Amino acid sequence: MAASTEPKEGPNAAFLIVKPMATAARQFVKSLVRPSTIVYPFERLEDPSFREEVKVESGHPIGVGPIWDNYRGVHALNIATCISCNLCAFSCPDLCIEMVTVPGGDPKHPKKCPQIDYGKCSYCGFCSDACPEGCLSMTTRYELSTPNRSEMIYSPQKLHEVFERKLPMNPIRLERPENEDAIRLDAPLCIGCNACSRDCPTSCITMVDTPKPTAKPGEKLPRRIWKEPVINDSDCVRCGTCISVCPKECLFWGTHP
Amino acid sequence: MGTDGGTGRMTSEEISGRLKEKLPEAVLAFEELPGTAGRVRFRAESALEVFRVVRSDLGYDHLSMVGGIDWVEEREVIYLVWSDLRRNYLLLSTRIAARDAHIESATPVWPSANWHEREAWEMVDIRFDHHPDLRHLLMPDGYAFHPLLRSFKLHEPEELEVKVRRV
Amino acid sequence: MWINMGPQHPMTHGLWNLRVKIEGEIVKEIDPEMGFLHRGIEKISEDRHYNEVITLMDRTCYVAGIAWEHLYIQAAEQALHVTPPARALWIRVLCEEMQRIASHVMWYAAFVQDLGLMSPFLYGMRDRDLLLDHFQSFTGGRLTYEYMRVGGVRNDLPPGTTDRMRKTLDWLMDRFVEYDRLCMGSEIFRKRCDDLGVLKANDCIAYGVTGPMLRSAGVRRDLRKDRPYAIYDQVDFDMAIADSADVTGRYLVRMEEMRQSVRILRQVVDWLDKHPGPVMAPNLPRWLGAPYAPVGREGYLLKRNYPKGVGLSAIEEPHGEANAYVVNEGGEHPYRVKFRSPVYVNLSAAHKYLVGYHVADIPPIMGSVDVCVGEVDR
Amino acid sequence: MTVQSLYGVAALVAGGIAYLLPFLPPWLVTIIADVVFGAILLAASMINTIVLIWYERKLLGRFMDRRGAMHVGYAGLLQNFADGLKLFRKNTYKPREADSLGFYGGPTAYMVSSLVIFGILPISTGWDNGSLPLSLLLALVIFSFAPLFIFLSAWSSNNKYSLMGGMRSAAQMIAYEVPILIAVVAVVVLSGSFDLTTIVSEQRNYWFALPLFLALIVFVAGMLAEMERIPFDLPEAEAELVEGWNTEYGGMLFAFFMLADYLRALIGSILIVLLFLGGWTLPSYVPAALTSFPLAGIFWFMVKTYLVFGVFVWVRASLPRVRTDQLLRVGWMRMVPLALVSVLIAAAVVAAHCLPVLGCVPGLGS
Amino acid sequence: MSAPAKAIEAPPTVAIPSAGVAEVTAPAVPFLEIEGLRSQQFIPAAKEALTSLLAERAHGKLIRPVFNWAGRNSLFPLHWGLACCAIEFASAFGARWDAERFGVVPRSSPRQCDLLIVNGTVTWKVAHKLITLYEQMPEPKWVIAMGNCATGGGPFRTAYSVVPGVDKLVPVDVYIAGCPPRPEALLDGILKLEELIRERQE
Repeated sequence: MAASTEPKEGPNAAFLIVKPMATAARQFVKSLVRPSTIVYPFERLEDPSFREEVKVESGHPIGVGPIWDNYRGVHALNIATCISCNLCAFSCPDLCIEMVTVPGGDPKHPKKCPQIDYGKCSYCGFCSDACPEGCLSMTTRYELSTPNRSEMIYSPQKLHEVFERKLPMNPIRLERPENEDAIRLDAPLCIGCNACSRDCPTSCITMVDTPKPTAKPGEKLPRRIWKEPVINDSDCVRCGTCISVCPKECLFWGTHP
Repeated sequence: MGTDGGTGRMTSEEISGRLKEKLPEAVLAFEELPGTAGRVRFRAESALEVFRVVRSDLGYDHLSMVGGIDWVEEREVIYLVWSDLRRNYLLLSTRIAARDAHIESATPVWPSANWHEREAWEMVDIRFDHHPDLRHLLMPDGYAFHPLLRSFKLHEPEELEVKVRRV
Repeated sequence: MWINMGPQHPMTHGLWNLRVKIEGEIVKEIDPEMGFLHRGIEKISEDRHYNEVITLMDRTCYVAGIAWEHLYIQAAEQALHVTPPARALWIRVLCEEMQRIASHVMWYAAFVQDLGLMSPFLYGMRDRDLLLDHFQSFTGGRLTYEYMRVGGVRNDLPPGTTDRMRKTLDWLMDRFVEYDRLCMGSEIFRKRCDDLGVLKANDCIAYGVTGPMLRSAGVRRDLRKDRPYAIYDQVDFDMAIADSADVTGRYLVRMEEMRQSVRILRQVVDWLDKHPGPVMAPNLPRWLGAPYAPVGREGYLLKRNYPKGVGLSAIEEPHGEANAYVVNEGGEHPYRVKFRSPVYVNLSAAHKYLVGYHVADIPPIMGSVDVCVGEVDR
Repeated sequence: MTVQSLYGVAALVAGGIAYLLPFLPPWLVTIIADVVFGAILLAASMINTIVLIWYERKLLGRFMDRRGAMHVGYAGLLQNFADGLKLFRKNTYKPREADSLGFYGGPTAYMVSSLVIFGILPISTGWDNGSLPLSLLLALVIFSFAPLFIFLSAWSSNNKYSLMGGMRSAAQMIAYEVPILIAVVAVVVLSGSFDLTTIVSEQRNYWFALPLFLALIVFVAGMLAEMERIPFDLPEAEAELVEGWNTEYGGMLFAFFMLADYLRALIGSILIVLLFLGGWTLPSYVPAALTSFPLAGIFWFMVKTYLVFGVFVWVRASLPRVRTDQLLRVGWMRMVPLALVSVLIAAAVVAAHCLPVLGCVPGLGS
Repeated sequence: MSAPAKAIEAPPTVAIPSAGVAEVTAPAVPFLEIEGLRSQQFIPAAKEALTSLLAERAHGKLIRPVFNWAGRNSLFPLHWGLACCAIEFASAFGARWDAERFGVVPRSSPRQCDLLIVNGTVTWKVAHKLITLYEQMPEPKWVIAMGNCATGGGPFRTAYSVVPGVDKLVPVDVYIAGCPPRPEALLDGILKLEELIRERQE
């Protein structure tokens, strides 16, 4: 069952070196026509001319087809559609994303968009996978050298500039799973404080009135606002902001009904 | 996961039976572990006997890895062994008290345990008695900490200060 | 006279130090010094979600990144009681075999350069780039793929990948002939490599040496055959064995492994063409983050009481047998991740196959071991 | 003394000499002419060497399926000038424990000994700087000085790798010098002279490479070892001895080593052309148009030299490096017998010429 | 054989020697046009060249740009592989990208290098060796931090053994982001460094 590892090319010539020299000479003749080098600053692999099938016959193994669409390079951020949900920052394994305030939000709830430190980013693409609105995605741009360390920190505006340059973006976007966990309410704990509804980036939480129970004799009703959040699961992006702002820890992840 | 039908293969029951028979006191338990023949929990004091039996009687002649796990109060040492005869893995594990954790070295039985035990000593602070060369392997000499202990916490480094190169 | 070969030395192919005691040109004693690239990957893994560890796996062994992803993912899935769909398994095998060829070609390039012959380095890097192009076309990375997830793989192959792959495989088979002509057809190469760095079978087993080094000593052990993981029991291939236990034997085993990998890849590509399907397990718990990246507030998992588990996986990595041991204590992060690197063990037996040879033989012998320091130091 | 004043002094001296030339005594004019000739030779050999490096880089690039230097100057022609100028400007460190005399003297002597040979080699008819009766021997003798200087500089730089490289350089010398000399004996037997000019002119009817093919092979292999090129570049084996004997050298001293290496490669190619490939002549039966244009001798000489060097590059692109003991074994067990056989062949050819029946073989001496 | 046949009108300031002129024989240098050098235009031309060369600005305008051009077009990086980026570093010298096109040739000895490409994670264990290597390189020298590990520790910066950024150890001229950067990105960084060297000459 073991494969034969007998040398397929034995040294046949008495004087030694004919085969390797013939091989090198064949390569020499091949590459006289066109070596497989890409003259980089002038030719680029992402150019359309390299988007061909591998040219086995001519001996130039350059390019194996449309390889570039999926490449993970610099991010592009569409500030206009960003909902400040923080999901990118939470999903970053390298903690290179910081949410910074950008103009456009109201003073009470400032709009926050990701600022990415490319000195830390490992280009894993988890953030763009996590982005519920598709506003953060990865382009194929890779030239990022700079003499200044501080220039490697891309502010949201700079990321938006990348977006406006209409670079090719990763085409493969992941679908939302069918049965997704959703946020549920532990109703007896709720005090109706409106924090979740106020901070929800997609405004999918509405506060509805709950009937105030009548107090039994001797029982003291809790001091609370008699409202409860109702979460619209189809609009919810599952960012968990409401859970983190809830003062009573009454929101939690539950399974889909 | 291993396929059956080869010669010289033993089921997990046979292995556990053989172990119990040979080492009635040293072996504490024999558990199922998917992907292996099983997981043998043994008493740390009789480690060397267990190794000898596993190697020569059961035929597990290849030591894959030695690892240490810190369970705060006690530390676990795992030995993953493979038998060319049986074509499966066997996991040996033992627990020792975290205070002055030490166990007999497996190098007399499996020479390949050398570096594994050096690493386990410097990472999880388990001393291996009679180890031929117990010194630092991955960290510099004199490194005082044992990083893979649970009490050793990682933290973000302080902000970089970027020097300007003189022109 | 003691010489330090490393950490900056062309022989090392990485960051380690081989201290050699020589008399004349003969090696008398050696003492490898490791740890110059110790990045604490096992420790950082304890601070990360299960899927986030994958980004570290690519960087653990940078010449065989996706093989290490495969290794970790298998252990993590076992620890988390997740079963991936069949198509994901086949795609993983596709990745691993491509990575095996890429790694071996990289090895070939570096190894022959150690002998003073430079053009194979260029040929090897050129042909490896083709495979990396394929990787880039469906994973999005050249070296660090971040492709596998707990429960499957991130995305399916884009259309046309399999056809392009077939062409590339044909091209590669022609190149393997060329490689052999440059090396096995050269008398100088044979003179340099025959009976060099001999490590006999019993020493291999005693010191835990695995992979092509073990198979070149005539021991028939290949985890893909002996303990078939993923779908290796459904593909047809042979184990590459040599008897000489020397550098030439390792060369021959690796070349044959590349041919066998091409054979596996052809079957895998045919299978993938015929069997479309999901590549991600359904009904994954959300905190596992599939297909989303891991998302969670600290501690929300604690309310959920996820079942504990232990995962152990073993794969035949390009360098040898690798093991991963993942302990799931019900938290969001793995409690402990432990890896066994094949090169680490192969290096620890270095005194067995280096002492007694010339100084000029150190580079080819160490080259034939195929050192990847990233996975040694982790 | 600043750089500017140096320019001034140089220009003044040059102008003055040119002005005074008609009025100088003849011996002085001869000396000046020699110096000028030497300077031109120096410049020519340097430029040739640098072009040779470019040629190797481009050729090696194509052997390796890439392009080689191409962005500095047209097709990278200025690349090596940039390298040289950069090395000229770089600092030169001397390790603290290094021996000053050897550290600085070694590379300089290596360079000078390589340059001196150019004064001996004839280039074309009338370009021979006076034919010396033993110019072949002299060239070979000077050529084989180099391991001494290599060892000197290697030992003085106080580095273990350098020392090992120097030791290897000295040790491998005995492997190749003997076969080279025996191969040369074959040429001498056939041509009847130690004078390179005569050897070339003896090849006017056929090249010595035809009868002495074995000697050519031995000589090429020996020259590869002499120039320390792959497959015999043990002293600077990059894989095990970081950079071999020039590990501690940087800046201009390193440039000396690089230049001298390629000077020696050039000399080796020239020697092969002179001894075996007819030098600047073409066989007498080729059309006259090929040899009658101006500077035809130099043209063909350069073409042959560069082609021979191309073979060296080809070998470098396709063969790995041997080991020291293997080089010794190759030298003594293969090259020496081959060279001896070729001496016998040469003797047989000369004897055949002496026989009255075969006396009509053209071109066999006079 | 031709003696200085033409009478030469010497400048009046130089006295003409009275004897021995006719006996001077030209040396056997067939290709040296001595006659041309003797022309009267030579002296003024040499004077002019002298004055322009002697001028203070000549050094800055002629010499320094030439050396700067040479320095930036022949950057020899140190052949040193640290981690993942070393593989892409090697790819950049492979057939497809071929960094030698720009005159970038790796050398193994730090004495012969002028560019230290830190291509990977720097641990505290190797830090002092990196500094030693940097100090062994002769001036002028440059440092490129390739990849995120060299820039700021990358994904491993929280680890106990990793230097968070090589700029804590040696001065860095160009940072290349990427994990690892593509070979093109490395070439782009080297071209950036060449631009930087050109700017720094003033």
